[in-house]
Amino acid sequence: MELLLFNIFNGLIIGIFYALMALGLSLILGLNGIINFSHGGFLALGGYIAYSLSPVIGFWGALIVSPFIVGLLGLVVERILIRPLYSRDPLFSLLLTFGLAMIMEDLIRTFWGANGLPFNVPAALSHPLSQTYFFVTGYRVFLVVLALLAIGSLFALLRYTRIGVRIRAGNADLETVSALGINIYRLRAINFGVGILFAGLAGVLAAGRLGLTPTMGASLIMPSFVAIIVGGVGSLLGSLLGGIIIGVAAGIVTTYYPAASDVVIYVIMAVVLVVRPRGLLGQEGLLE
Amino acid sequence: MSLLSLKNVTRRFGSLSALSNISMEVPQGELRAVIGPNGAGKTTLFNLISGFFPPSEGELLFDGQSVKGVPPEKLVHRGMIRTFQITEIFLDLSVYENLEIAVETAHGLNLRPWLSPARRRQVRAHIDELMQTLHLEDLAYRMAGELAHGDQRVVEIAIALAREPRLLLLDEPTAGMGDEETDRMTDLIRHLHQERGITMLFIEHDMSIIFNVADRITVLDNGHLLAEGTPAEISANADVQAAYLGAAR
Amino acid sequence: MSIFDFEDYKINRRTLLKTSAAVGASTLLYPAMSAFAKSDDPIKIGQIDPQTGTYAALGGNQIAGARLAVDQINAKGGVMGRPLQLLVEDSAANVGQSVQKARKLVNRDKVHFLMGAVSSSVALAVSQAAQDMNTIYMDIGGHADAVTGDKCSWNTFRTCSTTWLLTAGDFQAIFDKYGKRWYFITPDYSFGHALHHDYLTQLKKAGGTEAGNALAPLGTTDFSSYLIKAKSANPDALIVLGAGDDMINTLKQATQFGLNKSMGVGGPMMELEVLQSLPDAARYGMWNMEWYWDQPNVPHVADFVDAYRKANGGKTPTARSWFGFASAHALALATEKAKSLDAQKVAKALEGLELPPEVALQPNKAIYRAGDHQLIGSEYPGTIKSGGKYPDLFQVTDVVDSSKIARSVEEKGCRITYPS
Amino acid sequence: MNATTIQDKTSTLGGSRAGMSSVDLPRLAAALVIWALLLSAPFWLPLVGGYTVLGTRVLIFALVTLGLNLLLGFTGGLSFGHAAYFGLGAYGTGLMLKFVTASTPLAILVGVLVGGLAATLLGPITVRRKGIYFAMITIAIGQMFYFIAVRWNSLTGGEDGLTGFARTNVHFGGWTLDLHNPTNFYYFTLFFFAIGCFVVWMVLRSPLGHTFVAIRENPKRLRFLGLPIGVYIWIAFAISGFVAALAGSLYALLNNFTSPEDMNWILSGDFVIICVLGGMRTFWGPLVGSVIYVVVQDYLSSITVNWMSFIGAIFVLSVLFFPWGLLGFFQGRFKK
Repeated sequence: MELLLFNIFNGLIIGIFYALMALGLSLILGLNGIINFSHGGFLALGGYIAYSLSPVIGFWGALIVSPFIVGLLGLVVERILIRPLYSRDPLFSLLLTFGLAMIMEDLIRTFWGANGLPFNVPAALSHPLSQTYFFVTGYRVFLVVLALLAIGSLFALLRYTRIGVRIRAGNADLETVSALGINIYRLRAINFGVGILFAGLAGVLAAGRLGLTPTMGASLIMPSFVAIIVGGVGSLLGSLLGGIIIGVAAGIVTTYYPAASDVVIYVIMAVVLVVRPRGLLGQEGLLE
Repeated sequence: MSLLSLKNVTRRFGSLSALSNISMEVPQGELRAVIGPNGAGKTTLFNLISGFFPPSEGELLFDGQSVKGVPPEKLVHRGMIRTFQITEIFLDLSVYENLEIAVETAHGLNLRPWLSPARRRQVRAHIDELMQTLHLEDLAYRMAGELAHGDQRVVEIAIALAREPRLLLLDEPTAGMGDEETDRMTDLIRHLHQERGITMLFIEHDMSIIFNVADRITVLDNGHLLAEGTPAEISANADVQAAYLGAAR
Repeated sequence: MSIFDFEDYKINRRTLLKTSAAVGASTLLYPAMSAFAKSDDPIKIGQIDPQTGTYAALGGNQIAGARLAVDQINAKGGVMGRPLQLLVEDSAANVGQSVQKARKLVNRDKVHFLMGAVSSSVALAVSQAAQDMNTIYMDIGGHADAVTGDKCSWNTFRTCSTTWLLTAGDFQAIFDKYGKRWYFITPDYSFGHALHHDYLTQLKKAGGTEAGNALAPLGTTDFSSYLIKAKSANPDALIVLGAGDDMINTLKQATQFGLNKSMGVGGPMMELEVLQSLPDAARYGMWNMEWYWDQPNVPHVADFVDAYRKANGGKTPTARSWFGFASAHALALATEKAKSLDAQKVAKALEGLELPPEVALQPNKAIYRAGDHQLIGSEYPGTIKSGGKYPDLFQVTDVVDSSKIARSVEEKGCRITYPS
Repeated sequence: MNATTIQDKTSTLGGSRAGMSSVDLPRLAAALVIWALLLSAPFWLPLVGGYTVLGTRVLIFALVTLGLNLLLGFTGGLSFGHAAYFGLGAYGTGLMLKFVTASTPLAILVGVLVGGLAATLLGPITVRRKGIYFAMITIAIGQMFYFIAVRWNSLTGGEDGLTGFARTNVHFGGWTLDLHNPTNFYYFTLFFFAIGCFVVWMVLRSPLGHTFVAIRENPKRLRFLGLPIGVYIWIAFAISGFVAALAGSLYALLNNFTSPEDMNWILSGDFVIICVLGGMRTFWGPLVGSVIYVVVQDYLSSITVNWMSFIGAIFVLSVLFFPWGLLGFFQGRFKK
């Protein structure tokens, strides 16, 4: 019983991370039409900036400020590097962000050092909440709640605000949206920024859980791709669902057969692709 | 026997009927034009015939066999081929290369990683023959994307002809062309019809071409078959004048 | 406080860049340089260590240690009257790249010796490549027994400990202090398996039992499911066999679950680099180190620490720094002793070579054993100082003389044969 | 112009962006120069600061990207997972040599079959989707193999990589080729590179190759000529998989070692950028790209710890300023 509960809880936490990453990636994939390989780099940057800020403005300050700094950086990158590529073959944005990811990892190593860094979370969060379920630590509960809040507000933003509705509309049919006289470039820039903001948030949360290394983003990006494929390209809800499914699956497999914990998510993906090529909630023909 | 026949064909999209109860017969060797005001259902009819979607009701026969629900790439193998309103050719390749692909596909050679010299000569002869027929020799090594619009349409027809189709569907072959190009296209269509005896079905807006070359004309209006007959019959048909010309004004 | 906290890294990086630029220039000019008189020709050591990737911090310290040694040697007139030159290549901890770099260093740059490695896989692969090229290879920091065990070869020597030495270093201390039921968290690759096997052998001999063994894939970030199992097994001691990031993540999560309150925690290999990356709350337990900077009663250690700090922006030398330092010195000493650069002659000179006190920097003798080419020196079991401040994070409780705990050459299965 | 002139010119569809004829002296001359340079490389490489093994490495990377380019540049299939088939070739060869046979040619054959068949079997799953989706699926499938290699310790050696095998000499009747000699191994690799070039060259000038290019240019048109597009992308995928596996097999022999890194998506990215650097739509692009990439990486990683930034910058700048690669750039110049 304890083990089962643990697996679900643990899988949820892993899945939440994948989902946070996958949502940002999915937003960018949908409206900007690019696979953002540098997402992991932005994630790491979010963590490192929070690390450097927290002595000044504390954990809570850093938690709020760092994702926005990263999001702004995302805007700059979008403006300078990504924008010229919109009308081009997707190959090019893929390669560009791939190179960007390498540069970011290297810069992080140069500025903050190759050695891993500890990122302390407030003492109030770092203890188990219960003696029996000692794995339910304050930080883990906090992490799940915060991530769910963030995801919830993203969905609210997309549903109820004007910009959100436009992003969703653009996701479905960019040509029509641009025919309506909406400034596509601005829409895409904002969208990119929001996606990166989520990467930054995931970075701060990941830093509190696992600490900081220059390569920390790289290990999260691939499962996020899988989450998107499983959930279905073009569906944000699908990305969320995909992330949680593969997270829970990985969590359970880790307990019973650790050696397969990485492979299992790819097996799930392969099965989904064979049975339902467009993913669980994906639409036919998008981005092809 | 009719090469193409539609029997009481209806096509609905949701609650909207795009085509209602259409029946038509296109005999072997005929040059048939389909006309009608905008929104009459011409393109829907074309898409339906060429297999984009099946009819909701009714029967679709090609060469006496039902082709209801047969996808476009299979229809091609039975001898039905179409062109598009927006030209679909290989823009970054030369005209010669465009035809090369078409001919090789027509001969079913696509899977061959090599060709015998004899086969190579055969392919080349076929390409040359197509170029002569369509007067494309001078453009052979020009990029298709650099050609004038009219020439691109000729290339598209050449690609379609390479398969030696039994039924050729032309979707507005002269759309967007100047007078001179239009005349050339008209000559080409007539030539293909008379010299080669290819059965053709084409959508057209330009009445002068239609009345110039078509054997028979089918008139659609609002998804219904309004009239069918020789050019003379159609031009004398009061219904057509009322509906069609009325709508055009 | 600045936003970018690069106090540690700034100077180190600048020196690195400077030296690497010099190396770059020298490789460009190499054809011209060979025209100089023989006596001016530098003796070259090619060092292959990770400067990027997971092991970058460890590799960087091995390089810094070697640099210091080379500077010292050159300041005293070099080797056989010729300057000593260090050519550093980044292995990125990628074995394929390491082998390629080894061939590049020997074939193009004409280095006389190769050294380096953090991971055992790199060490084994470079050892084999070096043997192909008839070149001496000094494994600085790859620990697998096999390097000086069943895969030993005439051209390969090693400065860091074997897995057996690591476990034997603090086995007794952990056993005495925590108790006899042990639970292992083992990284699922050869290094982890070896450590587990070695501890288990000693544990069974001493009458202890294994409460469980969780195999965690290398590079695991979330250890919670393994820790859960450990908790429910309720052992006397939780033994963490991982290295680097694996160790950091295990300890951090064990702390979050409060495991250290109900059981003892320890392991065979603690490194200053790892301690530095741990948050305060996760610094605890009994561990073994292979060398430690704070040895007040041993001569020359303080001098070395000072010199190292001066050259590296105040950073304190770690065991990795000392490995690099000792390795470069050993190659120089052996060359001097052999009075030749012939690989076989230098290898013979290295066999049984005892490091002088200013290089050994430990209370016991440090000798490259002739039978298997393994350096036999000391192990430093101890405890982590809770609430300690960098670099004062570890309390050495005992310095174990490795010659007393080492397995014999025969037990290790090494037979060295020289090509004729 | 009459029919005879047309017959004089053979089609070289896809052979270049310009689509010019192939009885083309500059191109023939370029090919001759390239082969002369490759054949004499062991002699001139040391003079310019290189070394033979570097040349071998260039050839291996050129071989895998030559195959990949058939899919990427000529068919328009954006595969970001070819390192998997490269790595499978390497493991197949390594495992054969370690456990089964001492015969290098047999080990190569098995490596090629393992990697090539894996690509062939997985092709149908990947070609169901196109564009970005295709890219994502190929990456993910590639990573699946990477993790299998990492985790299947008992067979692959896991993270430590596969050691304990070495290339053996090749015997032809009474004559023995000593592969221990790096120069001999260079020519051994060049031989396979030549085979790869011949295969790709032949395919490109055949109807099959023409079909590939047509898919890149206008899949819709081709579909309405009655072709099942997926089957042809699959074929391109499979061919490029076999070529990648051959290259991987040679790579294992070069290093006498293979590790999961040889399957990682980072390496797949390197392959793609090599194609782009040299010129995706050109035959010799992969070779040119490999020369640039391998040499620059080799050189940079020796002189600066920040080599990753420079490589990353190459990615970014080439995408922004030389999307058609070096050869594409120059051919574009000549065309104008």
